[in-house]
Amino acid sequence: MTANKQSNAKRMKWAVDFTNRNRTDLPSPPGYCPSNNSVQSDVTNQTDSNLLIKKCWEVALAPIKQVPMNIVIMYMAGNSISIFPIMMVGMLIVRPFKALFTLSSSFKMIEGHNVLGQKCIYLIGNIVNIILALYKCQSMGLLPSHSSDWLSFVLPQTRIEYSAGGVLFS
Amino acid sequence: MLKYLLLAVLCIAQTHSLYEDQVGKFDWKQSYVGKLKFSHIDSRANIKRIYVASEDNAVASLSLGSGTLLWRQVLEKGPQGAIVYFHYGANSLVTVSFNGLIRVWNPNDGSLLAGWTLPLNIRHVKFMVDGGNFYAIEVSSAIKTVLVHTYKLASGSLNDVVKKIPATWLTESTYCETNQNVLACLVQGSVKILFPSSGGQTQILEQSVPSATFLTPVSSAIGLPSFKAGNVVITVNNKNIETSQIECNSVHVDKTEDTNKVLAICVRPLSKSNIEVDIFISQQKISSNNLQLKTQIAQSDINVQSCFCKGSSPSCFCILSSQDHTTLFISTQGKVVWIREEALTSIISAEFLDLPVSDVDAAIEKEFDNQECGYFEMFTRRLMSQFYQIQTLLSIESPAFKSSALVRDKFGLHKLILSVTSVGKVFAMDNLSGKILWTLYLANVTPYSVTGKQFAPVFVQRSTRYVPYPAQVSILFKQSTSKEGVLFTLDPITGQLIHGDQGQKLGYQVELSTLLPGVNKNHLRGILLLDSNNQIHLEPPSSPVPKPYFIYKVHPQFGVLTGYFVQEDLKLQKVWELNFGQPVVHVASKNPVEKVHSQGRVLYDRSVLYKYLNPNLIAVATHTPDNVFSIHLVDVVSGNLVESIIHKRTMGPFHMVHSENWLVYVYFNEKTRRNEVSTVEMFEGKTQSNSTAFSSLSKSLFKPILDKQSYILPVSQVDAIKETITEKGITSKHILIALGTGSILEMPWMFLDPRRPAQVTPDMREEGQVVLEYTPELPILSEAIINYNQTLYGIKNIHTAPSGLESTCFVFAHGLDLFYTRVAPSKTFDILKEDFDYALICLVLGALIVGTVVSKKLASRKTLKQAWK
Amino acid sequence: MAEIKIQISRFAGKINMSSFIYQIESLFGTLLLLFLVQTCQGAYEIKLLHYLDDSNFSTTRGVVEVHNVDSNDVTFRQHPLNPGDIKQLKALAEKDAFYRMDIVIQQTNKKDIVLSTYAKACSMVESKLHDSFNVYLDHNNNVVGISLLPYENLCSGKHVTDADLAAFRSKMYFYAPENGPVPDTLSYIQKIEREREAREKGGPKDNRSFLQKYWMYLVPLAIFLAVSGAANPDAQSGGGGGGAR
Amino acid sequence: MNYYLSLVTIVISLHVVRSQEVDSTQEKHDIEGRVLAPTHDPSWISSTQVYIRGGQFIGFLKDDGSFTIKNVPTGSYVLEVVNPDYQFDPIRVEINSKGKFRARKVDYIQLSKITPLPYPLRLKTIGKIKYFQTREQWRATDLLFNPMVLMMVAPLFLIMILPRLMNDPETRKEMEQLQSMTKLDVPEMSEMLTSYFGGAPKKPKAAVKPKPSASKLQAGSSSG
Repeated sequence: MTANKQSNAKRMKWAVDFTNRNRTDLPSPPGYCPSNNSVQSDVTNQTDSNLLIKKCWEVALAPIKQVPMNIVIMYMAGNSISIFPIMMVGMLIVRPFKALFTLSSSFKMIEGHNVLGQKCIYLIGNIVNIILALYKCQSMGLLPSHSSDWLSFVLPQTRIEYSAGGVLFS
Repeated sequence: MLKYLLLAVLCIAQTHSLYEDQVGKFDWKQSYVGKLKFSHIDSRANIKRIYVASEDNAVASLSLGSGTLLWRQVLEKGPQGAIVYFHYGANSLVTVSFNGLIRVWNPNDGSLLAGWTLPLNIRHVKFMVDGGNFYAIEVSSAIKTVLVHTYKLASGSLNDVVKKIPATWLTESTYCETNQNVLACLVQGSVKILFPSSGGQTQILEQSVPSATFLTPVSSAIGLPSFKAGNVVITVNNKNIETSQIECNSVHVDKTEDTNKVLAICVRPLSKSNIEVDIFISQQKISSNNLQLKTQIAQSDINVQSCFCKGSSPSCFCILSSQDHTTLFISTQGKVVWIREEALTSIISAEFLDLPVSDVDAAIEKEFDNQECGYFEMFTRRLMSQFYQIQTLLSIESPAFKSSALVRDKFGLHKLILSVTSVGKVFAMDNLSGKILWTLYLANVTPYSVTGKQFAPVFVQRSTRYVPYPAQVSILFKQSTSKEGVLFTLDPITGQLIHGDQGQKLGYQVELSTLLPGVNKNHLRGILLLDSNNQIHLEPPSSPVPKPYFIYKVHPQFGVLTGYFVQEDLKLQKVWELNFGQPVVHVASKNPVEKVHSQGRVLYDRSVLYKYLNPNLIAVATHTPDNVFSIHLVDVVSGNLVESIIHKRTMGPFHMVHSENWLVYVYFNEKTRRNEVSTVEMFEGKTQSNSTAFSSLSKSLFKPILDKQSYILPVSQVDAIKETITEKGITSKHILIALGTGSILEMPWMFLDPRRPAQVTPDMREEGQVVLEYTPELPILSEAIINYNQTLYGIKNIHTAPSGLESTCFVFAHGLDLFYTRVAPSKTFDILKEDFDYALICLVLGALIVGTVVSKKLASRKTLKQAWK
Repeated sequence: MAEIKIQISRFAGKINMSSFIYQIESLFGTLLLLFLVQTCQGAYEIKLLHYLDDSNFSTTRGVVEVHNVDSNDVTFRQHPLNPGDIKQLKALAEKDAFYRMDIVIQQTNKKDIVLSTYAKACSMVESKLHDSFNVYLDHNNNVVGISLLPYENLCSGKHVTDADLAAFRSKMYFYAPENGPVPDTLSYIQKIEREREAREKGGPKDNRSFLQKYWMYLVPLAIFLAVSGAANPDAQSGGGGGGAR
Repeated sequence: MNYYLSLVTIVISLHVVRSQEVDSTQEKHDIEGRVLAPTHDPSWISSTQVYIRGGQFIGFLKDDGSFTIKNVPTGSYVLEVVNPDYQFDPIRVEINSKGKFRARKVDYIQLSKITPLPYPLRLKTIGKIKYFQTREQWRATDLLFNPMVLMMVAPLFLIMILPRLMNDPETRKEMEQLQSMTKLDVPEMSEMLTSYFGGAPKKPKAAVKPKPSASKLQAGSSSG
């Protein structure tokens, strides 16, 4: 706390030093024209929407682009169950799910634009990734898809008839 | 080849092996010799020792002070190796076995000095050793002569011409005995004493003993060969006969040092734990002492084996052996020096029992005892018990700590081994130390016999879990005289008999007995007894009988199996009968406490093959005189023969283990002259018809899938086999095989699995399961020998029991040696390793924490610096 | 049969060693054996008795003539149940009691073997007296056990008319024991032999080029490099952006 | 039929009994041999026995390691040396009716394979029996070459050392060149799609105003 205060005080000292200077008196850097600013914005406004859509497509295509990469990673990880392959597979599964849940926030920047197509592609890409991850799980034997996976939940049979006996004593 | 061997070694290394520093940590071995037959105390040597020969064909040397075994040699098994003569003298021990072998042993280390065969029929020959010569004395009533054959002890060469002593007095009924260098014969009321080893004319002494009907040699000091004829003790002292009349069954004759008078020591039991030792000099009782024993012995008879005396007011030390196979070493001053419980070589039943909870835990359990009380009362109880806990923690003198020796531990690794012996002696041992906690002698009882093995059923009716009630165990014996059943009920923790010393006499001959599965309101499991009239008796009489209940009987001689249904009125209704027409050698049913966790077996393609877990299935082994060995799998409820498997040209000994859904049996193949192990595994198939309940009656049409395989067991003899058992049945099973050479081999079921493929394909391996390719010969790996270099002689049986830990199984093997250990077939997965380094993990954790703190500091400093750039 | 002959030859081997008397004796035994081999295919009879109440009195159900065990060739001669019997059987079924049977195997010149079996009376009734017998034999073809298996294994409580319970319809199957497994040393020795030969020859030489051998490792590596190269600029730009801020 | 068969069995079993009786009155033989000392400690002699049929016949050793198994009837036996610490190979000894001995190696798998051994027997140990596992020793190299440790160390190396290398301006330049080359090779997919979809609405809409987030994005992309 005290340290904080000290640093605060220091900063204050600093700030005082800074504000003492008159900023408005400073000349503009060479090549900078404050009046030019609005003109430039007009020029960019035309390409802005195109850029935005391009960015949008970039975001939408990202999952699809990941697919070959993921395939390679999966191939490299192998089917043996050990800590690194499991971690990789876990990442593969969790990432697309996360992406799906944050779908709306990913496309937030382009409000008002019709981004349904992009969203669809994004969705499909992530689903492909999930399917891929599930396939990996399946081939690693992590999915409880066989009867053997439920074997330990099978309870022992209760006996209906009771029996006892043995060799006669002599 | 090497590849498979390597794989096998790998598997063993994975499953079980001991580290060298763990020797004696989990196991103990006790060595015995059996009931004493002959003994000799060597008091003159610098190292005082006792030399003994036993009924179990063992020759051994014991230390005089402690009774520990110095060396032991075990002769041939069975009656062929029975020791009929024993002599100690001139730095050699001589034994004569029933098979005619004379062996001379080095008394220092038990190595053989000489061994040769007596070319005579041993049955009618008496022996004696005198001055480097071995005398075989043939008493022939047919030619009225005593023939004395003399041999060199060291080589067995005939030393002299056969000496013939004419004895016209010999008759058919003449009974002769040797003691030291004297032969005594009882002839119609008189005892004739001969000296066969002395040269020249043979002198014959005579003593009339009118009332004598028997003649026994008596333990005596050197130079005082003595015999007991009736009540008269005859002592040959320097070729003179001295007699003394002592009313005592068992005596020792010695002489006093100064007066050279004949001294007699007489021992008689007063009660089960009390004996009296009297010393007589010239028939005058000069001292009498009462000895309190820490064990219970048979009251009937006690035998003075040998003694040695010193001092003028004689003080003697004696070895006694009682009818219940106990060997005692006492001083006549009234002190028991040591006791050896040799009855432990004849264990017929053993049981692992839980110990009671500690007093603190008992108080907690009492707290939750009855639920009816109100909240306030429960709260006060809680406070009280916690106060009590604190109190016990603080004060060492608290009563809770006094009984702490015999309490249950957290992992259930501390148990009590209750063993019943064929002589009627019951022992309770601590499984961790092997210490005997209490002994109990049950008089006038004999064990039952089942397929040639002695057997006394032990029923654990109530464990220690039901705190207000004590644990209860019953042992069933039959009376020696009437053959009727006697039930001894006792508290296994204290060894107190509940129905008194004589037990509960049942008044009928018991044909069959079993422990009922249900408990009565006192948490007591009932015993069902079947008498020879097919009448059911329950003990206690109100015990609940489960319904429907079936009972089967096996008549071993004729191979007849009969099944009965228990009706409402507890009458038996015969429902099925099988007739094998061959003698039954073995019946294997499943261990009733066994639990099976996995209901199926996962195949390599990840499908499930469900196990055929029929609780009513037994395996009956029959053997015909033409050497055909058959295994019949019988459902004892429906009377169906599930399968019969025959092995032609096989011989015993047969051993069989039946557990879960499989069967393992060992036999000797006469054709190929090797021991073979066959395994049978039963499966229901890929689907389960009824996954919740098993009914033999509704399944009578069903035939399980049987997988069979056979392996070569490259050992010369198997003494016993047993499977490991764990509490929940999750741990994989191993088979313990007691080999004739004295080792116990732990064989993983994986090796015996009948589904071992002929060729392992890569996709079988991929599943992560260890699949072993079929090899006909099983590996005998020294790492799998659980008793390592502690050879166990003559293993009779192995007992296994689950511990409180799922991974761990107790093993108790008995024979001439007792051996206890614990095994973990799937390694100790539920407990930290013995060598777990607590310090290291603390160090690493500490270092990590420090590292994080430091690096955090450093990182923040760096970001600050970076911000300044 | 072959087994018996082997035994004969085995004992014939012993004869040479032992005395003349044994020779004569075993010769007699051999002759007897050969004689038996010819004649012992004879048929036998199985008598069926049943208990229609909980008492210990049985009544005759019928007789089975066994002609040939191997081909399950049997003839049943069973008495039809009279109305009184049917009533008793139904009473047993209602009590959930057992329908018990005694089976007497009558062979000429041999002691009768008495065996028993049972089934639930209700399943007997519900299967309309339609049942089968499993007869278990030992290695000498002696009958060891018989079990009675009604057609309907479980009782569902369905109604059966008396007419359905008039006559038995039975079948009989014979089960011989199985020969136990023997260690399979032959194929093991062959396998070892094969392996040894293969080792001696030395495995087939791998003459493929480096690329041919390891393409499966190289191709993924190449793809990986290409893909990471494609993805890298983005990552680089992101990283650069982060660094600038 | 069964009657006859059982009669046959009786006849056969009678033979068996007879032959066994013959065996019991047969000549008994002594198997002789010597166990060569596996160790210098003389106590091995008393702890070693030679067993036939798991102790039905026993040979005890004399001081020089020699033994005699007495009174063995003719037949084929497997002879085992029992010692708790040293292992010996079992030997098959065959005694024929003439009293001739033949010793060979025990082979349970190939019964017809005969590897003769000298008689009287000379038994040599094949080594000390290893009952115990050896405890793993902690070694630094083991830890270093542990794949887990390697996998942890390698990224650490990449993170810590590579940026240092990158600081070198020349390598940096090279890297950048490399990157620009690869960048040129692969056409940007998003650009293609934008041009494809964005081709129709080429005209910028007036309503669209530059939002702060958009401008930020722009700045980010331009900086790269």
